[in-house]
Amino acid sequence: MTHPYIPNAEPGARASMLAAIGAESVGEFYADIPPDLRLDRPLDLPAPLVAEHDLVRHMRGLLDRTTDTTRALSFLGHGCYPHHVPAVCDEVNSRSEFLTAYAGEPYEDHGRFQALFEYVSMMGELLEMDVVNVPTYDGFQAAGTALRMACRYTGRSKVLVTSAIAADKLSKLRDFLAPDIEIVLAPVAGNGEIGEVALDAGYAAVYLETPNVYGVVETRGRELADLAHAHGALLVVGADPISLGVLAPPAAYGADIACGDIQSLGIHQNHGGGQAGYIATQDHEPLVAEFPSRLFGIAPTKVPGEYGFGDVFYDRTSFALREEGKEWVGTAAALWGITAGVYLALMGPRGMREVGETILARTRYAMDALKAAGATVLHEDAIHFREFAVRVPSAGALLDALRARDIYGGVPLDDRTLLVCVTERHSISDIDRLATAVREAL
Amino acid sequence: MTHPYIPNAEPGARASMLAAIGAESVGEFYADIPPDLRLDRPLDLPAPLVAEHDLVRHMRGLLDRTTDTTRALSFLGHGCYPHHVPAVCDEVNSRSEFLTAYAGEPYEDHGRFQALFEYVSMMGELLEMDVVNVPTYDGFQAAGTALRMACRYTGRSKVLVTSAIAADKLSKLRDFLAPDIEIVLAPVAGNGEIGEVALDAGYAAVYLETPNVYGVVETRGRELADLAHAHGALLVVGADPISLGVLAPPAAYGADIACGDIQSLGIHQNHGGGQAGYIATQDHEPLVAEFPSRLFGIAPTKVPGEYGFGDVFYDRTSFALREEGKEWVGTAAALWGITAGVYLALMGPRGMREVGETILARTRYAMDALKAAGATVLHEDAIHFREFAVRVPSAGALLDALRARDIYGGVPLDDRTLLVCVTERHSISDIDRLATAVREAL
Amino acid sequence: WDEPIIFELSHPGRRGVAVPAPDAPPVELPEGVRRENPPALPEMSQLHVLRHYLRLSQENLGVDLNIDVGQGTCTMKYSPKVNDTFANAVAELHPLQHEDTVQGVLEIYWRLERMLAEISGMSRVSLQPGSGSAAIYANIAMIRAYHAARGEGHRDQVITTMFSHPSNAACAKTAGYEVITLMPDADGYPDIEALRAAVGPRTAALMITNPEDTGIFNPRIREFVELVHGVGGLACYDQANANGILGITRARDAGFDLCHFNLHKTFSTPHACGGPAAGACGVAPELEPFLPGPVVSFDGERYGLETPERSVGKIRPFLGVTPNIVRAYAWIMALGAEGLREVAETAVLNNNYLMHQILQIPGASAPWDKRRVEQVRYSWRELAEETGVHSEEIGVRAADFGVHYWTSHHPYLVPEPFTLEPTESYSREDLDEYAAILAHVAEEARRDPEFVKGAPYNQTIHKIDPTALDDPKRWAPTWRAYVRKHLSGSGSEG
Amino acid sequence: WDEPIIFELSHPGRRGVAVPAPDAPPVELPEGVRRENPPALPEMSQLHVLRHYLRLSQENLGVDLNIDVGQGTCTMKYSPKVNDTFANAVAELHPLQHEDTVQGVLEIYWRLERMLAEISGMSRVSLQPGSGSAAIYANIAMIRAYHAARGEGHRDQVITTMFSHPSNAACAKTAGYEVITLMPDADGYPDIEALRAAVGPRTAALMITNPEDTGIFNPRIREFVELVHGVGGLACYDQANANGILGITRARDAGFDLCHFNLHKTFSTPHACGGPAAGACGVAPELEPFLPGPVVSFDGERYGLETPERSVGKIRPFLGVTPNIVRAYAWIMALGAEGLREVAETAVLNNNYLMHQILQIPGASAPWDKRRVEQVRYSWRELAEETGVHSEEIGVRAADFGVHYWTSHHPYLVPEPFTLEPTESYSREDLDEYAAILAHVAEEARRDPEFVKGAPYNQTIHKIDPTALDDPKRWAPTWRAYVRKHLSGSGSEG
Repeated sequence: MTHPYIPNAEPGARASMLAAIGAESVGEFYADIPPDLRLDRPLDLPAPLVAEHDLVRHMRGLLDRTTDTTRALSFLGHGCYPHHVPAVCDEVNSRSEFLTAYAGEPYEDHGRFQALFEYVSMMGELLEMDVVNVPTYDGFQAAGTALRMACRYTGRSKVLVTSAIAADKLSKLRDFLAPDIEIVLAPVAGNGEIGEVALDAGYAAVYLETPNVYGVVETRGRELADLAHAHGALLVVGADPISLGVLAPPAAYGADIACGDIQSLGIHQNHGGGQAGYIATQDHEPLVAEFPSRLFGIAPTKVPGEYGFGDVFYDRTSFALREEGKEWVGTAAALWGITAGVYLALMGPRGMREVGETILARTRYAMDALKAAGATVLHEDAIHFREFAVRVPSAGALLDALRARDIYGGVPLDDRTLLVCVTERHSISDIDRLATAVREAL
Repeated sequence: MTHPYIPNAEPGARASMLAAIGAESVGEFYADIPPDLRLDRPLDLPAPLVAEHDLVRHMRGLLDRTTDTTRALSFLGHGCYPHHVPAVCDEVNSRSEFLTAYAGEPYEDHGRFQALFEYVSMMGELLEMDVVNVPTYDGFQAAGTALRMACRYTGRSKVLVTSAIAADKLSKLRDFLAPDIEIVLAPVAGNGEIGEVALDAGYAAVYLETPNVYGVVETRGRELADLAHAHGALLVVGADPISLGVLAPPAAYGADIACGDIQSLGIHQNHGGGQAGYIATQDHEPLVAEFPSRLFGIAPTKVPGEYGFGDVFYDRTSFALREEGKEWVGTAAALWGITAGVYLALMGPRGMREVGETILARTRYAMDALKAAGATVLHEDAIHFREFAVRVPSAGALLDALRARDIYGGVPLDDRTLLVCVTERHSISDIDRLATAVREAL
Repeated sequence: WDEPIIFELSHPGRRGVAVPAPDAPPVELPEGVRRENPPALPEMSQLHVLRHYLRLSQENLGVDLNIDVGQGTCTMKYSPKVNDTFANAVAELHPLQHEDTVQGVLEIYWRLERMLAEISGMSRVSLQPGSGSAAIYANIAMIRAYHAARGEGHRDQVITTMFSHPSNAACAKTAGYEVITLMPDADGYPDIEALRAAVGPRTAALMITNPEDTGIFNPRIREFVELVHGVGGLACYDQANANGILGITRARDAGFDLCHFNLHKTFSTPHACGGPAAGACGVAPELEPFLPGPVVSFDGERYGLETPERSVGKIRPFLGVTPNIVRAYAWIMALGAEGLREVAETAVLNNNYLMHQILQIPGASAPWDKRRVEQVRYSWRELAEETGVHSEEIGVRAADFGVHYWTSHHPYLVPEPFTLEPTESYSREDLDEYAAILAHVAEEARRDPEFVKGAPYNQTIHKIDPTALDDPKRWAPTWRAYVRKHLSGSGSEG
Repeated sequence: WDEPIIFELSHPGRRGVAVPAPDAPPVELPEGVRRENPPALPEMSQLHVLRHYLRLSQENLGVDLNIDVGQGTCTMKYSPKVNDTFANAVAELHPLQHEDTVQGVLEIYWRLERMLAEISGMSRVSLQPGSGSAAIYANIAMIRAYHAARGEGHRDQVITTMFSHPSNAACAKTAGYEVITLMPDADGYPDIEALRAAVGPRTAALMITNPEDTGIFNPRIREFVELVHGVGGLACYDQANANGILGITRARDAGFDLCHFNLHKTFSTPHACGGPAAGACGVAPELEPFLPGPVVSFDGERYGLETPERSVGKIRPFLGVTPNIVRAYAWIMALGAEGLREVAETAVLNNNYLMHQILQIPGASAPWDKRRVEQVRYSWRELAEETGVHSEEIGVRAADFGVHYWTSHHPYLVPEPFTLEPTESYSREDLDEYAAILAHVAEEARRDPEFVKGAPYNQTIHKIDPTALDDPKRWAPTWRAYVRKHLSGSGSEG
């Protein structure tokens, strides 16, 4: 039987093509593979499910053995967030034309270029910065690259990194910066913000996040920018764009590079497969030169008034220069960039402000509710956006008890600390349900 | 707040448009509605869920209170069938361009015309008939119209209808043919096929179905065609197209009109919303003239070799002639026609034969299994396609017991008779599971 | 794309999807029952089927793609994408599942019924019909059953108006009625004197739209209803054009006994190339026993199904077009009472604004100097007289600019008609762009009529020769007919 | 469509989606923390956002729409639609859910890992990397950790070849290595003498593709591996070009210590305009302790997560790009061992058939007279010399006919290159059509070179002036930069 995915496996087509080429068998084309490298048996794989229905049954059997966050009440965040995804976002990113395209030219893939240009442009408005990359893999990669950019730009090899950062992200930074860049950790103050820091002329950058790993909004951005600049270093800020309808963008307090993950902008949690990273700077040529990612720009065509798009300053990249380019560039997360653009266009300035207000208010409500339920809320006086940490006798025991009530209560940061995430998807009654369950379980 | 669905509700737009028209308020445009007809209060409707997420939560709350046929093992058929729907069918019919289009001209909606022309053409191949309508509502309507066509064509007003037909369908036929056409019911023979029939010159048509309501394949088609023709009547056959890869098409044994429902061709059960009707004849002008539905045909354009499409013989329709047209035509089920076309193109001749063979074999297997489990299988010696009836002590009690095991065991035809449906979606182990449960429950 | 007919893409031996193997003993079929020749369906791999249809989809417009104000009477509006996700959630429900397993869907039916009852003022609503025309037919079936139940089966006439949808006339005829059609009077209203002359003991019902397809609201509608009631007839309201009057005026308040809505028009379910759609029949208490069955019942705790006592039976299989019921319900829930009124007012504002723009185009007119509610039937009479270019030709040329329009139903009482209904979904800029395109084409017609007549220039195909479509010797309603008549050389008719 | 930039469609006050109201007391933010000026995002209704992006989508190609054999090295193949439905089923899973609640997904990871281990001959596989380049980076990170763990941190050189993907060089450089690049010898193979000269005590690893992007399989690959092993280095196989050798030959059988696959190439996950993608790193036993964490474990009953002892840490957040893991798994399950071999053989047959057709076009050549596996880097050198038309220009003109191609990575060692990889998804007719289009354009180039250089003619836009994109004074990587530099009149650089 000819497989539905392989038209020319049909024996007649195969024979006629061989005849046209003048070959006896497909084996001839493999003549360069030495016999001792040939696999002399079929691969040992499960029997195929060629009938689509059989495959569907098999996959459904596997996928049904999961309980997702629409079937439980989830307060899990810590880098992947349950925001509402407007249906139009899914509609656009599931269009065959976008989903199955790759790397065409600005002509036949005009739509991709325009959609990505619009994405970076809307991010630019949100960030108040003029240069934003076509998405890199994720916020981890974005932070690593932002710090490498700062080092290349300043010619220095030491960075000060907030310790109010996810352990996994720090692991990635350590690996990624390992060969030549030293990471110095800045302490966390009692209020949950970055603590006192001391710089010297060896530092390329200060890196902080807001909201940070504890959901705390940093309030000393301007001070840290001034401090960094006074030492010839850059301020690099990791910021979640969904907060920027209400929180000041890093550029407003002097950050030189902003970076982060855009998963919160209209992209499902996808079991962690929805991450995509942004990096942004002002339009300062020497800093722009350090971007490894592709940058899309608008350009005139030979018809007056018509816009086209293309790569800005392509010769920075490893596509152009191999190891002489900046880091590397490959297939990263462009479709999520298009999706985030759709999200920002749907939300507009009002939607972004409102979602921020709602999250701020509900986060505070949840902190109060869990405190009343008997948990110890950490950094209670700080401003929290979307996340906060609570101290409990046993994080594992509490989570198990909550899970028995179909509640995913939070991400354990350690044996006694739980990170709780609240978004615009969580109604007041959802939060009350959590608080009640926590009270009962503690 | 401006509603996301109503751009010009934005007060600025509204004011500027009123100014452009020279009107003071929207109220002016309603001046023709007399005051005593005006509703003097707001409609009493539930508070709106303007935020998309709030709507999603509300709808999910309702829709979660259902248990569909992927979460239970369903043997329900009786006019709506659980066949496998290839993913490509859903992909095509969810394309915005098809889903939201309506009734454009053959130029800007060339794709719709071509897709529907291809659908009727593929149905024509399956049916071995030259004329197939753009889908009408459902198989009920198709049968009603087919019989009206036969009456108009012959100038007679009496039809012989098999009583091996679903009660609801007969109810529809009675209502639809009521004013001027007499329905005479033909008996069912002991083997489940249509019984002995006697005709006279008053009959416009003999109507039979294959497989019929009991899943029995009629084997005397040729004989009945000859009989009908001998009395100047037409043979009208209701046939499910999914059977026609293995069963002879009605035209092959002399049927004049074929009709039925195409839901089985790549369309989900949709809680009964996936029905669509086909009617087919040979290319015999006087009979073609009796179609009320639109017929799409291929036509040359002013560029040699180029195809276009358009309405064939439009002046038959009520769109053209109001009450002087044939019955009526309106918005029916075109998208399901396109979908069925995709299905037929995916399946091809081999797929249609194979799905038929698989259904035949599994139906027989299920009959044997249920017999072994203690049920009395009706019409056991007949050829069954997809459905068969069993006699049990209490259909209701058995169904309740099966439902407690997450099995939807069948459709009760009466207190003691259950109609069981088996398709290519039911594996042998599914059938064994049913048989085991039946044995335990009986 | 220059996409071939799908049969031309076939290659023997290929396939697009595989089928589960029987894994049970095969069944022997007797001669004459087994199909002899395999059907000549295309044989294609999956990607090639997909590509073909994706290309065809790109050769189609749709509300989502163009400024779709030109399909007047059709109420082309935005069908929210989120509602499609709800519709997809019922894809795998079987209509005959036990009621206990579909409580959520039954509740949606129940709640939507109550909403539409409130919007129309009627007491009960059937959501079974598959479209507006099917709902019209259902209403007529109920009218027939009602009169029959009262021993008044002799009433054999249905009165309708020329600017009501043709299905009112055609359904009445199909149901066995003689049809009397009221023509418009000099003011564009259905002629009330003609109605006075028509009503009598044979009158079964009046089937009327208001506003009619001209967009003109008939202020004497209650008089029409009373005239029919006066002779024992029923009054049935075709509310296909309800979009401009939601929350403003209600069918029952004007005395109607029955009405219907098109859920795919007013209530936003997608038009789907012409269905599946959905209709809703609202009735006054005296007609409740005749509703198509089943209807949803609610005992305060549990939803169930029941068939009214003297039900006309089935209009279509099962309960209704559930995916569209779900969509319509979600749409109303997203808007509420205030939102529906904003829909109506904005649709009317958009229509009057567009009319203001269109009437500035030389050669365009809107017959009868009346106010319009949610649509307008315009005329290119002047332009056609001046240039010889017909309305249809202008519409085809407009398609070259990415928009289109529909002329109107036959007969063309308004000469050289085109019917625009901008609904609430379009922005001012959309309306300006649309009017500008028509103004441009009208100008082209004046400058170079033959050029406009030769359109389209910018579409997948060029101007069609329609003569073959009405000639039995040449028409080809299927590819096999085409092959037989035009490619095989025999040319004989089957 | 002539679709404006989205900012031009904005109208103050409109919105595309509404947000749940806070319904809890608002939070006060201190000055400097609260945003002062609202971001200048577009304000549009939902339909208008949708319409804009649908129109843009129609201005894009994709595997599903065109004969996408022109993106050589990218393995453009059919990504089955049914697999998207499986991917969508994990949309609402959170990556840090308790293992008990995601057993089905962990099982898919586990099973896919075992399959890829069998396909490559390696012992364990990490599915964490987000793409092929990220997998290359992960492999280098493991190599670095491996040598460090053995006290051989002094090894600071990585050897690669010019026809391997640039990420091999760039990732090695990023990881701190000196990069040595082997050039092709006269036969088109990487120069083994150069390798001999390069290896030594500083050699950390060889990073090599085979077949290289030329489509030529290096028959001495085992010798390459052995040379590197001989000096204590590791051999790492970039299997981006595995599509033609599935089930034919395996990485481990040639002695490699590490390898990676691009799941979005060989294993059919969609390219998504350039990601999200997925990569898989396979390793031999001695490298298992260094795998990125976590990996999935299985105790015979339950699936869990564990981090290898000396793990290099995270390559990306969480476990991996799960939607693509699910797709790749489903794709292999639909094919099985026999199917994968058919994929390979058909891809190779298609490639050799297409090469046969292309080489009949005057002016086209395939440098080095060698057999090709699954792709070919061709050259228009002759045609360019004759006509002055460059390969890029021919590719742009081909787009006017609905297809396109990619030239190759820099540097253009093959002059005027174009790289075609027809994969198993395309039919003979597709290949014939593609070759016919190139033949036609080549003929055009001969007849009227300026015409071809002026292309495109049939696309949304016309030929771009690229100079503005490399000039810091004029480049505009965002709309705000464009407004500032080109529309506001100030023209100053920020």
